[in-house]
Amino acid sequence: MTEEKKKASYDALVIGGGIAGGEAALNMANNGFTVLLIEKDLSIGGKMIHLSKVFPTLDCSACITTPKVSEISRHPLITIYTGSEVRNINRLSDTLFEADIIKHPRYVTEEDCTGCQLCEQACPVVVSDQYQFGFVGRKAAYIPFSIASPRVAAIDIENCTLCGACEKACPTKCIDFTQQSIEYLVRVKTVIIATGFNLFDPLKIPRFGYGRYKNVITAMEMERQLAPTRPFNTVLRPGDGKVPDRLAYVLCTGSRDVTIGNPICSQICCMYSIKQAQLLMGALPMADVTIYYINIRSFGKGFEEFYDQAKGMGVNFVKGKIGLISEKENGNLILRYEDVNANTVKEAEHDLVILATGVVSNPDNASFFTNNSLKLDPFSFICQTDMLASPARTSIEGVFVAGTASGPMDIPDSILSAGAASSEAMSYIISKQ
Amino acid sequence: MSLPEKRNARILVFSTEKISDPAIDMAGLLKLHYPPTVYTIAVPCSSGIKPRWIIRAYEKGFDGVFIAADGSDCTYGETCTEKTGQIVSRTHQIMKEKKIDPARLRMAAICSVCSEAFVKQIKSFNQYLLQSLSTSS
Amino acid sequence: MEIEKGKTYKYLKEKREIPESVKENLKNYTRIKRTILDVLKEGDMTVGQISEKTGLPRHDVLYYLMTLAKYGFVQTGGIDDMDEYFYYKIKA
Amino acid sequence: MNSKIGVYICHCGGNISDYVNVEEVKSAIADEEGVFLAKTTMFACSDATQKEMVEDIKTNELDGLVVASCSPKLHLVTFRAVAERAELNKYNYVHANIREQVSWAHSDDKAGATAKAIQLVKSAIAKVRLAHSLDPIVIPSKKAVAVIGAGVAGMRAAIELADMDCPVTLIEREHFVGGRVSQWDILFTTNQTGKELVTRLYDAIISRENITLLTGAEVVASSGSIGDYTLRVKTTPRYINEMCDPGNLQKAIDACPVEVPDEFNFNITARKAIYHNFPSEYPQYPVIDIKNCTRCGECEKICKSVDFSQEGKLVDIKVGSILMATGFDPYTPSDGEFGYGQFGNVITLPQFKRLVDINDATLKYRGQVIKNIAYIYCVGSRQIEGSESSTGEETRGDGNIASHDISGDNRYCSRYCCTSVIHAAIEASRKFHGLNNYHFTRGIRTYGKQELLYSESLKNGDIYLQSYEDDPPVVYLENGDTMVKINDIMTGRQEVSVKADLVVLVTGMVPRADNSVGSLFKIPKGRDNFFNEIHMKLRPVETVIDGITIAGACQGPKNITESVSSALSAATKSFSYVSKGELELEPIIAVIDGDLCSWCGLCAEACPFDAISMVTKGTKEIAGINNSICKGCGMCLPVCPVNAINLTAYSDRELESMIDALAEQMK
Amino acid sequence: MASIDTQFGNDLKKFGAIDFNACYNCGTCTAVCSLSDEQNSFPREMVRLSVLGLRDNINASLKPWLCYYCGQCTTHCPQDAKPAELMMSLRRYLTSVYDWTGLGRKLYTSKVWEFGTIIFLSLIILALFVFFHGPMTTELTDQGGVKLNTFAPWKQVEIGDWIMAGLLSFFLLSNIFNMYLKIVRKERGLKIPLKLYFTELYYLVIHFFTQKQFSKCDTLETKKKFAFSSYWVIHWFLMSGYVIMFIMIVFFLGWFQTDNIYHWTHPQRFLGYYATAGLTVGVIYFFIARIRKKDEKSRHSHVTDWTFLVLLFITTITGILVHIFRVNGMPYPTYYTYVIHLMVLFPMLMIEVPFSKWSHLAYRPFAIYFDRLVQAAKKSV
Repeated sequence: MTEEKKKASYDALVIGGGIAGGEAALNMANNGFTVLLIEKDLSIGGKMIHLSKVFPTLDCSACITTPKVSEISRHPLITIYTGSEVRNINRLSDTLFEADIIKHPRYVTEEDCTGCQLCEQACPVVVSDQYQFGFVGRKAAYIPFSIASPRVAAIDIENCTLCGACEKACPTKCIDFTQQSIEYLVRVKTVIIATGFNLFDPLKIPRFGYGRYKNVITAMEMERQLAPTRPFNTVLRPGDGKVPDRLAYVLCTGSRDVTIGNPICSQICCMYSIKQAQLLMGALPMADVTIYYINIRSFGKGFEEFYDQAKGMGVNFVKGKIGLISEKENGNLILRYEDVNANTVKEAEHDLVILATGVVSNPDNASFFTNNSLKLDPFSFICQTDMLASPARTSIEGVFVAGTASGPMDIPDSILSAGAASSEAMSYIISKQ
Repeated sequence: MSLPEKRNARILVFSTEKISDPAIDMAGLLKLHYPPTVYTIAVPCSSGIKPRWIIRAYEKGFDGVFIAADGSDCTYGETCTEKTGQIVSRTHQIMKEKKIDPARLRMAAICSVCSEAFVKQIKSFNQYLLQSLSTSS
Repeated sequence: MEIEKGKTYKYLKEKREIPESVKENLKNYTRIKRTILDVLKEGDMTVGQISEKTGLPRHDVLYYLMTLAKYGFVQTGGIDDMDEYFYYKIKA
Repeated sequence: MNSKIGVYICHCGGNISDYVNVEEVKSAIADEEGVFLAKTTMFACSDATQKEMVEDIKTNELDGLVVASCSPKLHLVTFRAVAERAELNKYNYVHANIREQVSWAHSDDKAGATAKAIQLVKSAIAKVRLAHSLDPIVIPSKKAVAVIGAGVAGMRAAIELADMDCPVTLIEREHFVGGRVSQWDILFTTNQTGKELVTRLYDAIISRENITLLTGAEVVASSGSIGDYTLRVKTTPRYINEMCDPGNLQKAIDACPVEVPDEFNFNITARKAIYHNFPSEYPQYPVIDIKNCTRCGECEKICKSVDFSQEGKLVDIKVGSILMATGFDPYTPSDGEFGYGQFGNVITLPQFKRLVDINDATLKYRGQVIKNIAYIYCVGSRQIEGSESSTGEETRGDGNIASHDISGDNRYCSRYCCTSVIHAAIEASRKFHGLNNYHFTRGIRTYGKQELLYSESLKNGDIYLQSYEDDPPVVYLENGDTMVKINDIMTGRQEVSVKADLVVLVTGMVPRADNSVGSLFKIPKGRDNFFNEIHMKLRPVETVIDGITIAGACQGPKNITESVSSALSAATKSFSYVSKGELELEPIIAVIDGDLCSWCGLCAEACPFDAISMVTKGTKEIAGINNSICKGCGMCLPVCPVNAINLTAYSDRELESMIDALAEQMK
Repeated sequence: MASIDTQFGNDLKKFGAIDFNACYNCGTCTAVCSLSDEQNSFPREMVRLSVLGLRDNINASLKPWLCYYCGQCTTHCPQDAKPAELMMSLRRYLTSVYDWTGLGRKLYTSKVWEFGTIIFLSLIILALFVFFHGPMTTELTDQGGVKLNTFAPWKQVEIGDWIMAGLLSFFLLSNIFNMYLKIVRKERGLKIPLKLYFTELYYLVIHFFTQKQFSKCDTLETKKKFAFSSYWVIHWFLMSGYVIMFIMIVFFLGWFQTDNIYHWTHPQRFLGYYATAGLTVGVIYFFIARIRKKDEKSRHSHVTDWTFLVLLFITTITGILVHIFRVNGMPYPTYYTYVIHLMVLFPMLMIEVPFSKWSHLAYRPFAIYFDRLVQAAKKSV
């Protein structure tokens, strides 16, 4: 890396390469602005690229995401740093920010890697695959996942034994253990934060037994099982590989709940649970799927019809939140709940329980700015300071927010919000000129 | 029992550049094998395939033609599936007239990550073609 | 310092201590892989059967089986009479 | 016909060459017609090889390039760039995928893989032989956007476009801007009122020189396509020249003898034929409602700026793109639906909001003081088609029981109403003390942070009851009192009742009843009759009509924030159509053979984009392709009975030569 | 058809209910309750009835008496609607509903009435002693103890006890009869065979003495630590001490209020110590718990909770002091403390047993008994 490249200028810095950040970057680049896109993970595409199908149209998520992702990565005006983090952003003047960015070593020269996976075959180390939620293993030299972008190998240095097998196997000699972190000082006119959300950690609700009971999983874990690039090649319960036939969804896990500090509704869990239920009915025609809910929130375009469709397919909807989950010897689970319709407490046995975990804020949000403070809402989402007239505006002039960094949102709303953020960023740059 | 002359049927696949061709690519990526006598031509949209191209393939010696259609993911509009279906039925008509077994043309919607579905379809199509070839010869 | 391309691991090996846990993990995986493949030589088995033979917890058996399947050592066979558990076998 | 073709076959470091004998491939194709040079390379994509290719093309004056390597999804763009660097038109390059579709897919059969690779490369050579140089289609695009509808979405989009240095014409059918938002009092999440928000936006609009605001204006005709639309706009005069003295204006209004229901207040009050909606209404000139005016001349006597001589005008506006933000209508309950139009104290949510706004110390409706309010949810939303009154005993006959037959078929959820009514109830309770709010719901949907509002309302003591769609609440009369009863599922389906001074029907959003402008542009509608986007996630603000974007509630129910987000997105999209003053389109389009075509219209029917129309060529009527609309999908090709249509780069000759090449060894 | 009554909620707030309006009916509270079962599911139903103000349903419900306040429902309530505290206040409310005199309601909802009644009853005792006490002799018994029976002859005190016990029984039993009418007779058309009244009596007795339902009232946390709840052990200790003491005072006063000083293994002293220990440990435990507010069940205290604890505490302390002064031969302290003891004891019993907190000792087992009756009768039909 040469000195001058470490100091570069762009029109916009987009933090987060998920679907919102990508859309915002693309919008700006398509209108002639240069964009630097920073992604913490090894691949862009965010959470969406890992999903199975998306409601309410049931089109395949990867099919929507991958063309978009390749459009982003090929765009001449977009520069992407994956495996990189923004350490801080300093306002230099009214129209100029300076961002300190660190790119962590991948130990692979991205430009030379052809994605042939020979290093992966050669690597002897197997560790749990974070992209499959530990359902299978992966190598320490690996391509993150088959539709990753860039589709380039990386070395998991924490788990590497430095045996050199990958390096010997690599035909392009692109593996480079001498790589070190690179720091960039980048000057930009505007910043779009699209850092997305985290999923609620169900370990915080011990009475649901997540972590203790192997057959209690999160919906994101089920999402992987249903995706085309799934870990088991079919749906199996992780406790013992049984094909499940009585599945239960526990809605509002970590949402609408003051006891864990998140009183707001996550907005997406009802719909993704209904979607998964429909997909499960397709994948396991003999299975019963029950959704335990407080209120079904199918509010968006085509959502109510989608909910009706699930009812028509035989998905069982029970009004009542799950109170307790306990495990039987055979790995089945007993769910205790009040059937509000029947006005009585009941117990039901299921062989796989899926916790519909909610949306919580990404703690990175607050950490970027040194000489400006970014206002957050009580739930640590980024505060929209002029929510009605300028929904992407934040407490710092020239800094905009896109997607779920400002609160729970589904994919269409995230994309619209990214459109709003890029629009406001562009008009900001133009009007400041 | 004599060994059949060819072990696999020759199949021409019409794929679409944005949807089904990536799925066929991914089949390779996942090392899902299918007969190497399967050749792919990618076009923008499956509803733009002319019946004469398909007939040409039979005339030139292909045993089967498979249309890997866009299905509902088509970026050119919802009518794609319906129109591709019409092409298939029209071609079937011509095939009947030309005394070509209509079952030698198949179509299935292949989404951009439906690699397994593609391989499954091709394998079963290959089986069918081999069978019908051996019975007809 | 000029580092020979293709042998850069040696360079890092001098600078970086490999944690015991990483070495342990490698040994562990190699051992379990052998154990499971040995057991499967006796015939096709379900997760439960492998678990009984090896003493590994069922969820671990599933994890290793799926990993072995991913890297081409094992494949999924038929399903049992109750349509509950798949059999797994060594990949031909 | 290209005859100096260079072919490069990639080893991909073994990924290909381990299974495909690349040298065999090379020798097999080296003698193909037109092949000038054939090479194998370790990595075709490497910088060194790319430079080598450029050198080769330039020194040998190659006219065609074939690269056989990995999937074109990875490197099509790379090698197109190589061709362009060597000053070879990028469409003279053809890619053969021999990794994903050969070496990897057939790693179990090396001989088969090699054979397949040879055929694929030959087929690519066959195609490149026939390839032509193509240039992108460039059409001029006028840097101006028309925004139709000056509600909050339209106003916000107009401001955004103006700030991006793009001239905007903002066209509003009404005489006042602000749309629905101007009718609302305090808005959720900010403590701003709707009027304040509209005022802010209006001030922003008039301070921008590149926005032309037309009120009382309607688009009556449209022609052209993306980059070059012409809209014919008809304006209705206000009949007032300028603002007269406020005192005089009030006198003029008082003097007007005509009284008509005030639509601004959803007809719960009346207004005169000369009117404005509220004192700070924008534009601040009042207007004369000429349809209801009797021309008595009373106002003219008082206010000098009244001018009945004003006439409507027709203006033509030229723009490159159109942004539709025409909004929604609140659902109007049918007669007798939950007592609407049958009992005197049954009103809709919009009427209730106006009622709260216009009342001061005490909440009164038709002279009655209101204490107990029953809100009935999902009126006009989440309807099940054809489901009639489920409890047979209740008929409309005795007049004491409102039938609640749900005859509509708005199956969708209107999304905004739960939050809106809860917010209205909270605000009403804050303004008028001692109200009791009873919510007859179908399950509360205060999604996201709006949940906090529901919690607040519960803590305030509002009562929530719930039924399912098959057992809705019933409004009836008992001893002269209006009662609402429900089998509450949260109380074991016990039947409970409330005496209500006022029944508020929480009506949802429906598409605009008068949607002539949508029909004018032929914007497709979804199952719910709102305008339909191309793809909810990929292209959420674009319509299949190129150059026309949609924003706000004309696309489906949305709250203000969501409307504005979509308006800003649409503004970006519309801007990108016009920002460069021209549009570059892919040259892969349908081409008509004028000799064969005799215009049957089948191709025009098949085209999903309306790109084909009849043109006359000399004396003959033939099909004409609008190059700026055609997307090159090819849907028109197979329907032509005389095979008069071909797609550039996918012509019969090209396709058939490829098929022939693939089939070469079969006979 | 029932009519919604929002006033009920405001009324209930006077009995200590808070925040229950926040309930959004998810049912978590019912699901985490270890006492809730398919026949009797609570507390959500009670929260719901309270929000809607369906008095008739509430007045006829046994469910508040089946709850022993482990606090799990409140701990896990996602809306922080404090269902456990609502159940507690419903018990207070129902106590006042069963009480036909109307005094119960006044004592719960008005501090003036509560403290006025205590002072009034104390003054009666004081007056009785001022006018009728025996000689305040300083002469000691042979064993060196105070001659308490000279100052306050047990026969006369016993007469007072009997009058008090009669009053208590009258009020309590008539209230229980009122409860019976509201609950059992509410089931219109249900004929209860006379035999059942006797066969099901078993449940009344067993639940009165063991409070075994209470032992099942567990939090998820204590469940892990103990086989039964520690809270139940202490409460049972307190309850048994109280019952023993009550029986000794009312029925065996001559034996209990003796001038003799027995060896500590003598039943009179042993039982006395046991009862005192139960009362002391219990009272101090609950005092500390209510001050620390660490457990859910101790977090919210109605004014009557404190009054009761303070009265019980003073009674216990003065009782202990009377004993110490008496055996150590300190006549005047014995007499004065004795008077104070009765001045606190009398109002406490008069208020708490039929009209307030202590009535739950009777209402709970009766609730179970009535429930059994109704269930058994339904089964036999």
